[in-house]
Amino acid sequence: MLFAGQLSDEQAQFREEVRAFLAEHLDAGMVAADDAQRSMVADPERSKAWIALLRPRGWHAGHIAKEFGGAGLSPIENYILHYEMGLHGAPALPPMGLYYVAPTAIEFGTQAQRDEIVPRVLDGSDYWCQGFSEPGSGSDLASVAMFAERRGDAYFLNGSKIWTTDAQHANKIFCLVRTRRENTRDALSFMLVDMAAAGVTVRPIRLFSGDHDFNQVFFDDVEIPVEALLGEEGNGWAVAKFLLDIERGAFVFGGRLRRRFVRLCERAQNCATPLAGLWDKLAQLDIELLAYEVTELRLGHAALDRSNADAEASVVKIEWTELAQRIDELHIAISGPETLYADAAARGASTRDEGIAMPDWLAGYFNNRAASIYGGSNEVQRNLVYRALKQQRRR
Amino acid sequence: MLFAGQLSDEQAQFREEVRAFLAEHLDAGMVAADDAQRSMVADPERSKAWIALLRPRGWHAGHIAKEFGGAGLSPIENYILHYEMGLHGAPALPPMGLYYVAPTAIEFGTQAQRDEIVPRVLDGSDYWCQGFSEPGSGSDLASVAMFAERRGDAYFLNGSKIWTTDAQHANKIFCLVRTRRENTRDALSFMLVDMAAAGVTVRPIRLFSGDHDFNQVFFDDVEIPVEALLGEEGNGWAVAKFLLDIERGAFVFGGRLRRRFVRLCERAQNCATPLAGLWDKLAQLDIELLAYEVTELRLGHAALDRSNADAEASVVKIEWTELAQRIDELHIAISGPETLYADAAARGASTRDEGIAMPDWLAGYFNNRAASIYGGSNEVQRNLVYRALKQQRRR
Amino acid sequence: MDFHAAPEQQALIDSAVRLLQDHYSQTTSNARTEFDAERWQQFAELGWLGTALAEGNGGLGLPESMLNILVEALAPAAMPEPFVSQVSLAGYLLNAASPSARRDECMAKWLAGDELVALAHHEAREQACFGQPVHTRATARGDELVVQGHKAVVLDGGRADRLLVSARLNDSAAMLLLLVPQDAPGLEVTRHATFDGRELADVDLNGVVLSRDARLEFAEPVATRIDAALRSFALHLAADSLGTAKALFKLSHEHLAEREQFGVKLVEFQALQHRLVDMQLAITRLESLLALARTRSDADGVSSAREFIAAAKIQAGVVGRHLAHESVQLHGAIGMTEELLVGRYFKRLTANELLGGTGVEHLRVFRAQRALS
Amino acid sequence: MDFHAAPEQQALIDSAVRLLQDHYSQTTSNARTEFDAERWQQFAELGWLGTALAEGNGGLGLPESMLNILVEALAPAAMPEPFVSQVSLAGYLLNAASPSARRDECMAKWLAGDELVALAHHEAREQACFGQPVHTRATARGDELVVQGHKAVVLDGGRADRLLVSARLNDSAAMLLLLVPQDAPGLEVTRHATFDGRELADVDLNGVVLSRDARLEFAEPVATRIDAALRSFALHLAADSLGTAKALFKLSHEHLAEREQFGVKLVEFQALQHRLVDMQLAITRLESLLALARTRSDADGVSSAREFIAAAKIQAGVVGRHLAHESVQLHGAIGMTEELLVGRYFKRLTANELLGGTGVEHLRVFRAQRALS
Repeated sequence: MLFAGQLSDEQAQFREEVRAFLAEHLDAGMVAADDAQRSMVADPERSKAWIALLRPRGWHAGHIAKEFGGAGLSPIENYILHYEMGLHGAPALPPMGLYYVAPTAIEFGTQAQRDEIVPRVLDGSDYWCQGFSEPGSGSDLASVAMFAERRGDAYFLNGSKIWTTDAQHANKIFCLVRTRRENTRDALSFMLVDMAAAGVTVRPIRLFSGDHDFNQVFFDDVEIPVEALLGEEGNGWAVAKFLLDIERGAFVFGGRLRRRFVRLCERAQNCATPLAGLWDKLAQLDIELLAYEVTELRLGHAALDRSNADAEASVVKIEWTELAQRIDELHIAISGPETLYADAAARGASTRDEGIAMPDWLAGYFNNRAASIYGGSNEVQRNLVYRALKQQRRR
Repeated sequence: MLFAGQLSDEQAQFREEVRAFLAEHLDAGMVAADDAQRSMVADPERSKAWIALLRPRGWHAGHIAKEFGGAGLSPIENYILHYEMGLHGAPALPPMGLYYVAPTAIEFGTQAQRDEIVPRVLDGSDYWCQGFSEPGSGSDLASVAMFAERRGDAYFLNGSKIWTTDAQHANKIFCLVRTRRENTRDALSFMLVDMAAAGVTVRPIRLFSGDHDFNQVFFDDVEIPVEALLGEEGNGWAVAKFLLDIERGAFVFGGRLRRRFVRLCERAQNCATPLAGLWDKLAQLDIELLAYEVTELRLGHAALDRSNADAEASVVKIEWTELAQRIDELHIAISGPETLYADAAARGASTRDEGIAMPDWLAGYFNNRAASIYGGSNEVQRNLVYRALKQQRRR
Repeated sequence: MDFHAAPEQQALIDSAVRLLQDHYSQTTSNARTEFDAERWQQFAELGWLGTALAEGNGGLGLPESMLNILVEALAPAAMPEPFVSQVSLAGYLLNAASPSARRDECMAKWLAGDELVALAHHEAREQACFGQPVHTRATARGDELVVQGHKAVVLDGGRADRLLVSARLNDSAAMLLLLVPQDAPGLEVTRHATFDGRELADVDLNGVVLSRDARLEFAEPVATRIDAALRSFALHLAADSLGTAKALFKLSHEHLAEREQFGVKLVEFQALQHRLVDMQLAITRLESLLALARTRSDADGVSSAREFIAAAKIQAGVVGRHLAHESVQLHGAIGMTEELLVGRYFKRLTANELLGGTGVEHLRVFRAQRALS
Repeated sequence: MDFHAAPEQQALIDSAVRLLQDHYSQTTSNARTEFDAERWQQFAELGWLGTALAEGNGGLGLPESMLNILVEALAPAAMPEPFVSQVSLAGYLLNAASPSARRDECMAKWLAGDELVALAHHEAREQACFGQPVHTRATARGDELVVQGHKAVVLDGGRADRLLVSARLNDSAAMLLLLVPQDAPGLEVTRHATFDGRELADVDLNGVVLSRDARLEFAEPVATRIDAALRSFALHLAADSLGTAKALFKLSHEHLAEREQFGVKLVEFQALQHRLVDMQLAITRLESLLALARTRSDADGVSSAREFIAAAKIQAGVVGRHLAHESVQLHGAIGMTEELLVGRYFKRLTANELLGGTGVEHLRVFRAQRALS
């Protein structure tokens, strides 16, 4: 709806192609399971099945150039693809390999690394997780303490990473580690580690919903070959920065948010209790969601070349997370005491949903409070936006 | 309503006495004029007429001991008196003389000063204004720059004070001035100045509503006798602090706020446009107003002996100003386009209302934005509340 | 009009705090979630179950406000024991009922902590609030009553020894309150554990046969008394939320004061200080509304105080969400885990909002009482 | 789908900025409040009055979005000249009317900046919105029409040379739009200056006699066209609010960056930085909604874009209040005075919210269009 009259003929045709594809391949059970999923992050099994369907067109890697096995879509096409997938309830794709590792390997990898890493991400052989945060370091990546000591042709890793999504499913992890004791940025390096290596252990961290999204990963004298370095030793900060920058433009939340809002309105329409005052709130949410959809498009996707793209990514992050949380909150208000009952049908929609019995909308509400924390808390995002405003003022 | 079943028999009887008095003496024209007043501060003429009616009982100075000419009411009685006056639309009383100067003179004045100052405040001979803020000093009183140079038996004042309410009506001003060049607190002194003294000039500062509440007062080598010092030279900070502390417990906003809310509801009930969603907002306001009424009573009046009274005064200040502003804001939403018309009848309800033609509720909305700025901005108040929370935590 | 805790109030608070320290100090949010019979016995021995019951009924005869203060003091436990629902629903109704052999026996066992009693009144999951129709029927058959119907959102319905079931007599509008033992033939109770460690049940009554003396008698209409019990429940839930919100505030302040980022204690950031202040202001608002609701409930009874209870319950929801959201946010990722009490309090606050009438429902009550329309 | 300003858009913006710098740079909020005929002539010469008028009608033939961008660029002037109301009400309707001697003459004078034209449509002060009944009657009498009725909230009604008066023909439902000269006998116009320097009027038509050719003809029903003009007005008011909000943001940021308290620049306080960020986020939201409303208005016409115009107008009210309140607060006492532009912008934003349908009204429209109930 957002695009009527706004798309070029080619873009409109592409959207039709996407819609036709979704109508044909997206089965109702898959959609229902995704809607009922309690966790915020992609389900490994369902996303695998969905990727298998997308792979013939390369749409599981729309942003990756054709020469590397992706579809090589333009930013707008990629946006259309992901907006439509989100709107129609397609399973979310696991981002670590597709969005982070593959493009970073293409940018920084040796030819040998590219040849090994990229195909294995695209064909699903490798499932990656991220090793950035450490206990006590929060959003302050420069304080990374995990140490990689060079002995001969190998590094030996000691330390631990925390808030690692999907470490229980992944066979690979990329880590920001310290290769020198100095507290400078060039003391950091970027390494690729096999989760099966001796000395790697995973401790689950349960959310207060009981669900299992995150882990702590311990490294006890884990030996890895020097070839596991991505980029030069001491260049880890640049690699990590590149990887984090990908986030802008890689994710499209508009379609998924719109879907959640539509489902919320359906629930409100079928609600037994009178909700007079809530419809005004729903209308205000709808308006802000419309605003978000345009913002996401113009800041995140139509404007990738802009100079203050960092701040714009922060704006998008703040806006989608806070909108999503407000949608979730209204869901509780609309559902009322029924929320106290566990909905048995909704359990186990993801292999990560192991928690306390409760309806999906409630678990979603709880788990999604993390949205404004992970990937740099919204407080940090506000600091970043302010930094850009300050620079703008000086110009 | 707040007190049903909560008052002692004596207190209940006192309230009946107040109500009977108001029913007898508060005439409708006076009330209508007060309701229509655009300015936030007391009207000199109307308050004078009202004080004349209160004086036989000493209720214009309920908080001042009988020996000094007041009514010597208990804090609760004083609260009841002012709550009821506010609720029934009695003219507000000008605070500078009654609430600030008289109690401060009683505390710090010599016998001669007490004898001269207090009766002249209570009988209305003197009308005081306040000289604390200076251009550029904001809420930071320690940075006061106005200098009083001692030459013989006199001080010579040079500098200026700003945001002085009612300087255009007052015949006296009390000032915090610097008597030594050092930047320490004991360089400050507290002085009482005659506005008629040579070298005093007043420049009106118009609000953007065009109304005239504030002034800048210039002192050009103004000569005052050493007897004009209240407290010792160098003791100005303590005197000023005492004076500002009086604010807590001296003001009762609950009754006035409740009156404004009731008038807002009446307006909503007589409104032509359908306001479905607004009634929920009115209900939420009513709830927070109830909370405020209790908070004002328990923090500001029933608990004067508490150790963190400063922070509690800040809580009261934040709460009443932000509530008042929300009431004003809803008034606009309820009145709609009618607000664009100036209501001729409402003009000139105070001698300070000189501004641009507009309805009283709109001018009130504009002028009342200052409520969260003056007397220490709400940002400063939040800093003060935090300081108390910090101390509480350490205990 | 004294807002300081009176000595007897302080004594009650102190004993609650001691119990919490001895038996409820947990560091993980999913610690004990099972009902502990020993604890319940202790509540009985301390006289807490009978706090607001008449002395003639074996209670302490204290005003509703004292019970409310106790509930607030116990809140940091986020306990699995159903103290709030038992004292305000079962306790309130047993106390209000006229003496009879059945009622006296039931109350004695309840007061001794030997038995639990659950109110089975609501009939639809989505409408667990005030003034909903009761379709359950009790048909007189000789000396017996035959009960047919369905109940929902029955707190403690599974673990209770007896249920207090509301029903219409024959086809009349008259409402009855019937004591039904858990093992009565034809009674089917489906237990549901709630996400915050409480327990509720759906109840089917398929021709449950009761003797006539299963009927509790009241000096006033039964519907009025049930309504009052629900108001009392709402009042105490608001106190539970206040105590929980205060506990969250304390945890959050401690966390910010201890944790460093970029070499600075988090609490030194002014933006976070102001957010703590806004949390405190919200708590102060709820404290004031609860003080008002307490005073008015003591003075005029919970039914007359319904508008003030509604105000407190609505604000408890608003403040509860505010404190829950901010506490998690200020804690960061660790606040999302089950390792801290934060999540446990979050869940408790969420459940409190859904029980005893939601904000939407109480706003309807409030607006009607205050003629805001 | 390019969100950067296109070259022709940028040219328009640049010329607006130049004019502001030359003629509107004021430091006191109550500077010039009188209509300046010279300025108006300049608008005409620059072609601005005809921005969205068809080329055949002497306009530039640019889309509605270009006019909207111009309005946003001119907003920092908070000008007393009634640019927004003239181009969106008078301009829109004259452009839409079928050619006729009367209309052509009127439009030529209007386009040349020699005459102003005001739409007199609303009939009650409190209901200046959409779909309100029109009671004004035009009765056919021979070759003439006799008009009887009352109009309210007529923007520019006092200073306009002619009024566009909506009326029902005889007792039918058919609506007419009549060109009424300011000096017509029986026309009584009561001027009111608004608090933000605009002008509106109440208008009485006491048997005003018009010749038949006073009637403007339209290819579509008159009511549809008037409704569209009101939507266009709302769209441009939202742009005026956006431009004003941006100007306030800039002033506030400058103020905080320059002003010191306790020896520190105010802008160094993190709490204030975050508040600036929240102001910027609000502006971004409004920018996005306006971008949407512009695109949809160009693509499908303002009537079809009504839900998006409603969204933009509602958000303009929300964002306008937010920016106005925060700007005053961040400026402190000086922000309350007439010495800065802050107050002037505050008043303009407040008036914008009240004109062209309030938030309450547009929310009704939005909910109906989006089936949110």
